[in-house]
Amino acid sequence: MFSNPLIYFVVIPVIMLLGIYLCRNMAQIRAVAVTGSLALLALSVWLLVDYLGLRAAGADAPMLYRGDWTWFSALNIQLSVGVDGISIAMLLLSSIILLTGSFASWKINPLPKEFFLWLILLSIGVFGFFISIDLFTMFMFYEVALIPMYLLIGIWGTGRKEYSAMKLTLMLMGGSAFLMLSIIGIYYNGVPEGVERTFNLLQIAQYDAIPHDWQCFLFPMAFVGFGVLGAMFPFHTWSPDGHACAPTAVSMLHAGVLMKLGGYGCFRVAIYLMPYAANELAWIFLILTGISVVYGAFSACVQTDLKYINAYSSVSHCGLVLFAILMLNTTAMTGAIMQMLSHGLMTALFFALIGMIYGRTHTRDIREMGGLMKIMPFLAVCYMIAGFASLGLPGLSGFVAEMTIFVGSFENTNTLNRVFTIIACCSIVITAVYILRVVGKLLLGPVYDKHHEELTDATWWERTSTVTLILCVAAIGCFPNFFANLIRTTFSPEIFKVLGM
Amino acid sequence: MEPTIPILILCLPLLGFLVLGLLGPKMSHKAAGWYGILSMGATMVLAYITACTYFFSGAPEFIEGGVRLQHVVFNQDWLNFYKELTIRIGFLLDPISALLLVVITTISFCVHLYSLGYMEGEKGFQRYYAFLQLFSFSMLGLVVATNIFQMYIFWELVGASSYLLIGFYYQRPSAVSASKKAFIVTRFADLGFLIGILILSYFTGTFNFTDFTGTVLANGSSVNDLVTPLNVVASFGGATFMGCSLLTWALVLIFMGGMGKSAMLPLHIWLPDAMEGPTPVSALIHAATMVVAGVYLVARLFPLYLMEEAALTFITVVGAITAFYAAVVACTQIDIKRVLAFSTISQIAFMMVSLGVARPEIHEGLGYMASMFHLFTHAMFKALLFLGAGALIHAVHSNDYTAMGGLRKYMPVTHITFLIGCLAIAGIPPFSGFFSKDEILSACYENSFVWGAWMSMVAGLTAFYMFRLYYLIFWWDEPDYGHHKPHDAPWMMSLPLIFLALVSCCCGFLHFGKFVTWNGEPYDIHINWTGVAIPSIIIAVLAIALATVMYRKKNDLPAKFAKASCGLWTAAHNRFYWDEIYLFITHKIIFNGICRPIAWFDRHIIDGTMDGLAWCAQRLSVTIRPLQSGNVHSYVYVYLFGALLLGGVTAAVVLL
Amino acid sequence: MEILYAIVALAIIIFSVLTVTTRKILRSATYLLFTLFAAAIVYFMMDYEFLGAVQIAVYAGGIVVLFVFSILLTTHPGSNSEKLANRHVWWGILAAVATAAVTGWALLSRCADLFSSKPEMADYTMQDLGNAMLSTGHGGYLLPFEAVSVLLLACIIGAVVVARKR
Amino acid sequence: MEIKLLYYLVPSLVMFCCGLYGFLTRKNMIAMLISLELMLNAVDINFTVVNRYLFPGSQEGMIFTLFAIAIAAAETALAIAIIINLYRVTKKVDIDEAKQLKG
Repeated sequence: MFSNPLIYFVVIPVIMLLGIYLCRNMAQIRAVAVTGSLALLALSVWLLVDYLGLRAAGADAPMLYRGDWTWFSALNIQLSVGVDGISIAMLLLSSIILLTGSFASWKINPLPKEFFLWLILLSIGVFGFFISIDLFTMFMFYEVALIPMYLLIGIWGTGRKEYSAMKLTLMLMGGSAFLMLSIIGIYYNGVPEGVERTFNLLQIAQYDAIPHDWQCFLFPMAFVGFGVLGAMFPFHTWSPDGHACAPTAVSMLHAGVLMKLGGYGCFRVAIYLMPYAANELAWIFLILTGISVVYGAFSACVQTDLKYINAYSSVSHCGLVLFAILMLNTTAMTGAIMQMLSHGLMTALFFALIGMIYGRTHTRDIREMGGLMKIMPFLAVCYMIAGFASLGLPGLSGFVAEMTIFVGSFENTNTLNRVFTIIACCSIVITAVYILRVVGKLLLGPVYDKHHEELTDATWWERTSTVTLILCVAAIGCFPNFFANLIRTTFSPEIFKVLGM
Repeated sequence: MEPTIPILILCLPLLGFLVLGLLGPKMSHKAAGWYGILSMGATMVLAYITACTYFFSGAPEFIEGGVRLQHVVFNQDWLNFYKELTIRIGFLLDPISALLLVVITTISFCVHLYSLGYMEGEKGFQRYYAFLQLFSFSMLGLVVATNIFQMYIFWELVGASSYLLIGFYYQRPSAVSASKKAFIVTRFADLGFLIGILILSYFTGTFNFTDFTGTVLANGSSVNDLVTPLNVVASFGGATFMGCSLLTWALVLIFMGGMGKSAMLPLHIWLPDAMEGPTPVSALIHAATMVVAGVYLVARLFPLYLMEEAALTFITVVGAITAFYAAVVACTQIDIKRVLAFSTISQIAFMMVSLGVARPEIHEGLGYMASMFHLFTHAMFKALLFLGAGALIHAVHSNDYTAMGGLRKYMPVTHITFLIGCLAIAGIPPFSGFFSKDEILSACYENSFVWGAWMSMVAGLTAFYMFRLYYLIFWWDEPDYGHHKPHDAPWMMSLPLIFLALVSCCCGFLHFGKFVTWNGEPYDIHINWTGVAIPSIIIAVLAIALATVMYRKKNDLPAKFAKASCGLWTAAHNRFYWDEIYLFITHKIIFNGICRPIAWFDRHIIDGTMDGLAWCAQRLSVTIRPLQSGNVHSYVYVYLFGALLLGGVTAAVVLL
Repeated sequence: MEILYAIVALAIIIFSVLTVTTRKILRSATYLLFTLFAAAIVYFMMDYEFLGAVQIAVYAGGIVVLFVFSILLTTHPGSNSEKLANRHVWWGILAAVATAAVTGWALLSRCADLFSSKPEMADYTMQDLGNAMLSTGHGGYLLPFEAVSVLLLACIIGAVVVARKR
Repeated sequence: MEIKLLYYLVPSLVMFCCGLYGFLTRKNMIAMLISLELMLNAVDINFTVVNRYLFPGSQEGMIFTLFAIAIAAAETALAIAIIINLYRVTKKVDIDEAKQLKG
């Protein structure tokens, strides 16, 4: 079992948990958190390199590094692991954000030890989700990722934290109820007569035995279940409140990684396993996600709380992810994954910066701030870069992702898809409006509050955190083909049946 | 051609941006400035070498049988979508890109040099140079684009660097809002551009310009089967949308991007406000280079536009209206930079009209050549005018002509160079503007008399407002300058002025038709003295004479005239209330009419529904809580009732 | 036998009615004792001697004594239990009659079995019972036996904990 | 006259209904417990009688009754402990006093 490298994505956080449990002071906690996340980052980079090597050497299985270990034989539940390019990209994203999140919560107060314990428990869920290919195990890790969120927001949050934490948890739990239902449905219908039932994604996809009516019933369940986490309209309202109240590192992880679980699940479970229903019912969700793209952007235009602006922009961007997934063609789906990466990085950057600004000014209301460029140039420049990434400036990650999505979506000859593509395109203008509004009000212009003039610029750990994220954003923006090729292999008609329809 | 020099042309400014941006704060002003100037100078030399090689070497990859070819120097895959649809970063060399390379690097170099004096001691000096380098990089990348998506990429980058430079004085709220406006308006236009690209690329299956325009590549092959624009038309298969063919839609939408960048009528409002940036920036970006990107875009796709008369007509109409509108408004502005800004809009509209009226059957596509010619001369004399205005502003510390007057005595160099600029733009021979404008008017008259007459009128207005400005600055009445009399600028500011003035004087004599034509075939310029040139000179002279009468000495003629115009003057002074209309649309309709209701809807309806569900669950639990009263008797009764009911039902089922 | 049956049946009916109708709680416990004795006699008549003995020992000997003690502990001697509200009585009678009706109908619907007579039964010795209690498999009750013993233990501890003086 | 199965069932039914009536009408918890015992006993009688008449070959009914008696004893002991404890707090043994599960 321990010869499989993937298992260490769960083992390392468990060791981190143990280490943090034994820690006595803040310095030790930081050391454990940073070392552990660096180890995870190193592991994911190594995995990426090794994976590319294997692929270059001609490995053509849909998933590599496969491993299965039964843990409940009565229902044939296994801990099955395996990754493809997309999972590796997601693992890389998660470890980067965990690392930067650790830096961002350098001075977390109170109860630092408990905070990191829950944070790392959450990351176990995330990593476990991305490596598993057994539906049940996947679901289990998904729940592991959700629950710590409640405590992290409820205890370390700000503002109406109890309300937000409760709302977030209940809505996501509601989503996972649908999900559970669909997973059970898939389990009972996923194999032909006389074959042992299985939760294994690859086997179910291979059998392709889910009857048509069942697909039409289960697909919406699964899609809505994951869509809630992916902030799909109209199930997105946990996102603004939740993000606004969460502490910095949690916002980063949540918007950066956890919301990606939604998009990832949508294609990996809903579309991958139920191609016929996906083909038939995609239009319903296309309309919803299309609305979410524009709606989130418009809502962000009038918010005054920095975190609310960013939360609504996440609704818009994550809407674009689901939107592109539903286009059901290689290009758009590749774009969706790139958008997931891009949005994960830049929204983490945003939330980190907002946390840093809030830590200094003690307000997040843009009406009460102004001219921060003069006071804290480093943070302001980083914020501007994040803003540019968000509004899709070429050379940063947002542009390549959005363009791939738009070109891919337009490839679809269906009139409805075309119309919604054009509507979604409009979001690039609205995004520019709200980003520049914030930048203009918050960073530029005269200093609003004279007390702010004494504030200091970023400390070294804050610089580390932001620079890492900016470098990643720029890397995707400058060398998109590398990432696109990593992702594209998965979306071939041989693997995704729906693409051939 | 070896790709080394082209790569260096793109990389030097990018490197300059990175070095100045990252290390700038540690550099001294002088070091940063000279680094920027040297980097740009090197780029300029390399661009000259490239252009000269292209035009004069006569190598078979550039010219074949007298026809100039498009040459792809290098083309690197950047992002592959599907099939042939790949974004590449490349370097396309053809007459117009070579021309623009020269123009951009020259003006950029002048501006770099000039800024050393103009921006002296400003806070953020290194940042300024870094942004200039970024802009130069983006603009160069734009003009050498081998495919329409590369163009879009750099188009966006140009917009962003323009945003950064307009908002250079970031603590000034007006600069911040101007930069925001510029970015958002052009972004809106880019939306059209993007959709146009999507439509075009979907049907043709390619992004490459060489495929669209059907020019045969040097090695005799093309990437696709689509070798002529006719095939592009064929690939659309006659698809129509709302009565127009989809190709027309695509082309018009792409032109919309051009309208945004080139400030054509409904989307022109950002350009006057963009004058909030430092004046050299206005000279570089908002007069000479970026704003002609729209013209360049249409010129790049010209063979495709020829396939759709409707799109060309649209361009002509938009251009003609804009030219007239901007000229009228320019007559009434007080801020000298705004006068120049509106004059820029008007001149770019000239180029657009010229492209719009160009047809291959009329004088071998004279309009195309004329447009590019005017682009070239205009870049020179308008940069000259802006830099001159910068020197004036530097001297009197105000943008308004009311603070100036009689300056010819104090600033002779600026006076002479400014006058040359004015003569050039007014179209007085032998200055360069005469030649290019004459070609444009010829092209218009060849197409139809209406356009010709209309544009001649606009040309007259041009001469009038430029000389109005000239007289108001250098003659009119001398205000009280106090102890610090204005004086000429230092040498690094004067040198670019003199250089550009010289270029404006003599570049009209270039045989432009030898270099730039729509299909690469050289063509001889004939000046139609009797039909077009003489009348237009007469119009210009008359306009200048009128300006002389009205503005040479201080008098009350202008005030009377303004009063007599029954509101026209006020309306023009307020730019015909376009800004107010936009403010109404954005604030009242979009902001208050869409965004706020959506935010309200989200907070109250959607969120309210979710909270309502929670409330219902709570109410339900409160309602059914009394059932769990702790009263054993009630439990027993309920239980008994259930049991008996079950028994009763069983009985009924069995009995019946 | 028939006479014995008549006495037992009458005792059961009369004493159970008296148990629930008397207003003095101590009397109620006493009538319960008689009912339980009657039930024990039924077990003897069914040839389940051991069961009858258990009934007398545990119920009559243990539980009723427990009742009496608790009654003495919690009520003042001689006091009547509360007067029952008419409404309650009528609801109770209604429920009882309805139950009797439904159950009676259930009985009658199986009338074929109801009138079967008592068959012969092989003698069931204590040894058989002991074997059944301590064996597993079919006819073995080791698991419930153990479960009950654990339950009893738990009850003892629980009773001690609950009733303990603080 | 032979004693039929029904003859035993009728008294036990009466006993059960009396128990039910008592349980429903009494407020004194001890009286309720007594009624409960009545019902339990009625059921026990049914088990044994039916076992004896219909399935003389097997002893499940009897053993079940045995267990039922044991459990009833345990249950009564616990219930009386609770009642006495409650009495200590409220000085009453009425069921109305015991609506809340805290002292």
